[in-house]
Amino acid sequence: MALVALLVLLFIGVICVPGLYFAGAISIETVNMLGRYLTFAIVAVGLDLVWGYAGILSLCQAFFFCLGGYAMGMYLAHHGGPEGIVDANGWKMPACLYVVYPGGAGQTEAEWTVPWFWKPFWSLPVTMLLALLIPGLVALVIGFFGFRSRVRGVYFAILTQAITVAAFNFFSMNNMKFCGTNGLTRFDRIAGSFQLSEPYVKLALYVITVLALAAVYWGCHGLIKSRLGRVLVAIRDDENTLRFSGYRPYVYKLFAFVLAGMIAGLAGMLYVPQMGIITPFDMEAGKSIMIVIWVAVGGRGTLAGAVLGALVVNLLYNYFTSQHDFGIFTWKADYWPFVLGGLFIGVVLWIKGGLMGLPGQLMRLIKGSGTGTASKEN
Amino acid sequence: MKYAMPSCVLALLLIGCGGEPSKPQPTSGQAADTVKIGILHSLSGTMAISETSLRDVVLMAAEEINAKGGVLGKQIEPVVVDPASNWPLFAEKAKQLITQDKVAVTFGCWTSVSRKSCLPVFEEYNQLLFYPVQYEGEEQSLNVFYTAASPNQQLIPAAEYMMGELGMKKFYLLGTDYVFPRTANKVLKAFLLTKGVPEANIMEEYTPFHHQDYQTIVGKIKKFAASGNACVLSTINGDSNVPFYKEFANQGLTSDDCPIMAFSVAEDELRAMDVPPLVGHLAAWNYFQSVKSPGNSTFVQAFKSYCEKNNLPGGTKRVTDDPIEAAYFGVYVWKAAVEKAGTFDVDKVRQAVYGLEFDAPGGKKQMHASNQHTLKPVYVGEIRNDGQFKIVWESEGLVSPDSYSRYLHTDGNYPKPTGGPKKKG
Amino acid sequence: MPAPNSIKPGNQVQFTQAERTREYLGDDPDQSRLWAERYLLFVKNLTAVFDGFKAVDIEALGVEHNELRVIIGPNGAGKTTFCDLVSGKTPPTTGQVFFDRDEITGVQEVDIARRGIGRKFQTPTVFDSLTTFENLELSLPGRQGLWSNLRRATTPEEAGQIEALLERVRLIDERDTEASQLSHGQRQWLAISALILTNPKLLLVDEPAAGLTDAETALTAELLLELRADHTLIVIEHDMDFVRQLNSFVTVLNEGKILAEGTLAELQDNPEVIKAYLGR
Amino acid sequence: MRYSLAFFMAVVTGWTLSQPVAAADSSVDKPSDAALLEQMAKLAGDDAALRKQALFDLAKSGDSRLEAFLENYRTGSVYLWNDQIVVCTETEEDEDFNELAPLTHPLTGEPVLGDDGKQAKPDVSDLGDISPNRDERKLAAQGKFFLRLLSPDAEVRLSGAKKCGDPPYNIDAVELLGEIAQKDSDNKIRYTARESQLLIQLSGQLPEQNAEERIEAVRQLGEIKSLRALPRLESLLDELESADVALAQACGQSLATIRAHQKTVDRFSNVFRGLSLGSVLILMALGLAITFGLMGVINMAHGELMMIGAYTTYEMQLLFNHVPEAPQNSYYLWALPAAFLVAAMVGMLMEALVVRHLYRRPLESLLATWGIGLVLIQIARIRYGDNIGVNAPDWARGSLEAMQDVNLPYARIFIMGLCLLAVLMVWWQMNHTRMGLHIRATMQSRDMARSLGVNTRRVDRFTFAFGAGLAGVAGYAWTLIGGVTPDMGQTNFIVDSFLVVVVGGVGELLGVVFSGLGIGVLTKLVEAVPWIGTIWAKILLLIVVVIFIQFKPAGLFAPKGRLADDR
Repeated sequence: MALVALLVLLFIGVICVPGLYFAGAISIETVNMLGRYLTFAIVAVGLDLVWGYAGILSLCQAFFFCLGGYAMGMYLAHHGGPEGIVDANGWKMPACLYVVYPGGAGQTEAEWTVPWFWKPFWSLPVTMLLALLIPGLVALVIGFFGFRSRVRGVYFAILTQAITVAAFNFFSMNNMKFCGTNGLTRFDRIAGSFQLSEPYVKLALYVITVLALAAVYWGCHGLIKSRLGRVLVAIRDDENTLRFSGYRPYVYKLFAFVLAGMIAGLAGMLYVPQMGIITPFDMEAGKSIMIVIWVAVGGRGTLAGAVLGALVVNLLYNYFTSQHDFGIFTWKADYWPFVLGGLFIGVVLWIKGGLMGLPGQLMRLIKGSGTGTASKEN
Repeated sequence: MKYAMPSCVLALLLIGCGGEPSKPQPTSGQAADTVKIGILHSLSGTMAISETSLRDVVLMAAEEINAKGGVLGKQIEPVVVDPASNWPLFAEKAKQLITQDKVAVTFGCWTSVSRKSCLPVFEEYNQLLFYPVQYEGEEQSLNVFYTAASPNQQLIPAAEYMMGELGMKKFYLLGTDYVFPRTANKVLKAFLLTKGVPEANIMEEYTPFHHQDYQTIVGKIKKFAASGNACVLSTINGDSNVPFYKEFANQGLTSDDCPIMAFSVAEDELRAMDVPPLVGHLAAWNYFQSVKSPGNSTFVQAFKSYCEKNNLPGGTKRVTDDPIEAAYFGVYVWKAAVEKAGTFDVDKVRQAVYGLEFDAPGGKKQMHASNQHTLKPVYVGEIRNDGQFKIVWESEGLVSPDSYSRYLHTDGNYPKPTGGPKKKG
Repeated sequence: MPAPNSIKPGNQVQFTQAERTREYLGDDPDQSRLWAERYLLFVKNLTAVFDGFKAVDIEALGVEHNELRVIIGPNGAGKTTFCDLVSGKTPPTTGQVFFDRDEITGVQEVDIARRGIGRKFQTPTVFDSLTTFENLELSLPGRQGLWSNLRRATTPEEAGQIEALLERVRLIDERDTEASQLSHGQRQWLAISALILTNPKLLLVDEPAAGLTDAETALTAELLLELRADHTLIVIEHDMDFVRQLNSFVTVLNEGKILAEGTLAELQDNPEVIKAYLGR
Repeated sequence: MRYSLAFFMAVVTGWTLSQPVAAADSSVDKPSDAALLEQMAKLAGDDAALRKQALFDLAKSGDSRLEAFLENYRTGSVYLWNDQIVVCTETEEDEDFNELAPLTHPLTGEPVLGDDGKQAKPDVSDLGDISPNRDERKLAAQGKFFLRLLSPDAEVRLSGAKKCGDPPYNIDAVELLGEIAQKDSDNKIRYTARESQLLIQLSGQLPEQNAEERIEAVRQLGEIKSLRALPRLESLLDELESADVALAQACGQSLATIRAHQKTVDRFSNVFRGLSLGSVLILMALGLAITFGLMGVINMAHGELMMIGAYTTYEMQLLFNHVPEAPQNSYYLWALPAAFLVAAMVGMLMEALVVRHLYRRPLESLLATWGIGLVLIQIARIRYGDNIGVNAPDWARGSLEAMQDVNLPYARIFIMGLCLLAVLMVWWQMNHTRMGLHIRATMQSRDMARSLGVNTRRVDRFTFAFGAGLAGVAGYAWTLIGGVTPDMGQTNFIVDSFLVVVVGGVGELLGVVFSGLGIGVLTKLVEAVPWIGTIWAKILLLIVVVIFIQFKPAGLFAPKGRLADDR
């Protein structure tokens, strides 16, 4: 089943979509957009691992995503934008940093220097490593303290949300030299001389994303099918009992949480070169909730559901935020909340197990035994 | 009946997946007798508060132009999208407008970050964006025309007014912590220092986005203003303004005690406020609804009746303000440039815009000959009881825009403009 | 004083409550050490207070190696709380718990479990989303660490061990059924099986017969008696028939205190016990 | 002439001339209207000195109608028309786009009649421009404040008393201020007038003022603990350095007194601000404590229910036709039950259509209620747009001076009271009514309650509606201090509300009260530290909350004992 899903993903992702592109049926921007949505799918898979399987509702996945994204963004900002701007020490000044440089009034440009924490992100391998390590490390710290003191359920959700809000405020500050609210932008090329605006680079990034998603998917699948996966499910079902069986649930939770954090970092790292900008708003409180919603819509506790949910919700969001003329009536762009809001309500009320539960639901409907499926009347 | 809702949801899903958003448009936007223009303003989310009015006024301008025969004989067909105050979505929608809808030009954005987000798209495809909101400057892209103020067209005159006319000696620079206030205050501080205001008389304070509790800050301002010659230069953004002004009035401070000069509060924002306690506070803009000029009252009336006719919220109570005017005349600038160039070709239109003189609702204005910005008059207005501004000062003639502030780049080295025609194929 | 290793199953020297208390409460460290060797589990001065309410107040209680101890008592007598205190779920307000020669007061429940105290809860706690087999997989001894779970799948020997146990508790047909689909009795057995599989030194079994049919109850009793051969058990029970089947030394708790101890036959004539059970 | 030209000279150019100032006795001989108009006419003259003289005379006339005139003059709305001084504040446009100026009388403000007996509306170009130069504008402003001293309206008088003592100092007002400081019926005005008088003396701009008098002023300012004197004394001390030892010493002493007073004021204000923020937080969280804490529904639409309360208040304002010019203050009282009921009704609908299916699936309630929130926001946006203003009732404007220099805004006091009331109501509802008993029973064990004959469906619906109604009340109160936008819930409330409830301990009313107050007071105390500021205060507070949850993983008032794991 999972293998089938993986093959479908690879078939559509690596063969169909590029095929359609080369056949001229879809534009490179569509491919690029799909690439971005697939990075969302990667985060969703990570969240599904911790939430769907281990039952940890984390509201800081968007933060981890941004950590990976910022790492990549700093690399790209280093190598993009107008050339020739260097700081007093001869280090190349990233354009976005130059524009919002928070030097005090009267300070001359000669005093504007690239901060030390930007410098490791000059090299791509180091950046890629850090884009995984930093979210992992942050997740480790959050998880260590959170799980040790047995913060659970909604409490953990609120704790992580508080951290995300704090991080948002932190990254928004000009003084922190992360380019403030304008974020990192003005990217140009990646890995030496590949121009990000070139179609073949976009296509390559897309294919890399598909492969990364496939790898993450397969890795998580393997994990879930292993004994460890069953321990995670047991933690979700009843953490206490597990503890009386001699397990230390926090070790497992920590493992899953750090892994999910790194997966989110990977997604962010792949997202930024395809998007062209990363801002603190990508880690607003609402964004993390959206990730939870993708998973829930697709079907919590199924990895394929996470992928599906992320894609469906984002495609719908993209589609309905434009104006459409259907002949009979004109769809106005600002009516999109009705569709998405309706979708969220509908999935919860009528489709048990999200979109992944839909086929089963339909089967039951056809068989005629599907009355009162999801909603237990009180 | 029982399955009506699930099937509706299913149907929606099918529409969503079936109508693959990026399938190529068979017909080009400039076919036959219409020309498409993109409108890229948030209609939902936090920025909708400001941006919906801009969509309305651009649609109105398009309607007016169509009624008079269109541009180069073509009717304008506006394409409205909703980037939903979501910055990445701005870039996405910009791509969609350019590559799918093949618009000839785009009008849009409010926040700097939204502009920064879609700027690479406009540069990559060498398309034009008309940006109608005052911002922090420090940018000059050949693919953007900035129809609102650069910092020297708003901040400096306002600070001069506070020092000269009102004899203020102490300045409380208060803003929301994002790039415009930070840069604006940097410019202001540099300016004030050159004018001999001692550093101790300048306070700088920032609040997070959507900050709502201004008790402590107003308390600080009260202390600061006890000397009787202090003012606030406010770059507070969006929904934080209401609680700030309310708290200011409630703690017993008036414009006599400590006037607030705002750079982000215009008539439209005043509609959301309890105005009587605010009378006498100030704002600096390049246009007020109360500006006396030949075209203004027609414009104001037209906007009100447009809102009424289209059942937009507010109806005839709607007001015009600086960004609304800038968004409105942006459409006309584009039209004039297209007609001057005789083509929709972006590179030719761009050349035609340079130095273009035109009549805006607020009077005669001119596009800068090279730096993408607009020459505009500067006004200082005092809030009146009816939510309008009484103009108490105006610049002599048009003020020329600086894309890069001379107060920040003391060595006079400005970066080169970005974007523009593609060098290769 | 008999040497600890001379103690054989079924060869316990039963003390009266008064004797026990006197012996334990001495503060002599040597004495304590000796008692720790004699008893697998003993507690002294143990209290648990919730919002001023004393749920448990036991001066002293000891369970010897390979003993099967039954604790009975009316509702709210503190039986389950006693289990909580021993298994580390709730930290005691005062007092000490010794297990297998070491003090385990304040030790985390995981570590207590790893030292060899297994526990079955009052309501059978099984992992609903896992199958019967998977539930038991988690209880395999020595497989609680993260690495051992990551590195190795369940070995065929381990699987065989599980299947043998399933056979014995008549759950083999439900091997791949999700636990949420099992009947109440099956869940009880699954929980007991999981407990057995971990092979602990001391089993705390909280109401194993609740909700079982007579036949199932009998099997459970049989199972527990079998376990007595190489484990120590504390069984908390309500069902007097079941207690009778176990035929073991009984402690009666009431209002958190030890009311009486002895064989069931002795206790049935104890007026205080009768009062506690009936006089409510 | 009882006043001298020195007034302007002092104001405009600093002190040069000197002349003793006669006692201000304004009420005796007010100049006639004709005399005033004559003075006004001089403003159109060419002689700058005469114009100043005229302005000066007008200011000294003591006629409070002139305040409006001077303001119009200052902002350039005064014109010469047919040798007559007229005022035109707003021009009109006729069909031919001619700009016409409806004229009003400079003193009375009544329309100036033209030949046809209607209000004269000459073309703008026919008006003679007499707009003032910068010095004259300043002088007009000064004159305006001086006139205010003579106003019958206490508030206007107060503002005049205050402004006369601010730079550029209105030295000619010293005598009049002294008189007001003695005689005025209003305590506050007397204090302010005295303060201003002393401040003018302190400024050193008074003619013929000896050093002792200045020292005396410094001493007295310390005595009355004048906060307005604080920055001026500080800068004076800086200027003096070691020039004038006696004055510097006096300054030092007064500064010490005033700073001590400032400290008290700060401490008191900070605590009040904290309590006030705390009550806002409690109000925000109270409804959520019921829908989430008690019922376990992760109600992401909680903020939108508050939004509905706020919009209901707006609707009530429209219904009662309340506008600042013609206040209908009672609307605000009626809006309270309205906000509660409307929000409760929306809550009831939510419960009946969606939430009731989700009691056993709390995490999915997050998804559904987020969807409901999205829909509610966009409905409000399409119906109302983003920019609507709720005008506070008159009694919620301004502030109460609880002690010298400590101003407690009425709006905040009202909200604190409302918060107290709401908490008491919830407590009563939960603990002293039959419904409350049923609610508690249902929430603890739905099945058990049902078997005891409780109609749990009804209880659920009621409970959810009650929580929603409380959210509506919070939104209603919010209109006094904050803005009303469709997405106010998502941007401002939802994170904070959950934070308060979770820190307090889910399901504990008392916990919400304590955590709300705790977070409020802590925020304000941290914010007040000069080197921290608002943003770091917010970040620090979140960190404190995170650490707090470390030590109290189940909140302030966590359930204990065996119950603890049931959640």
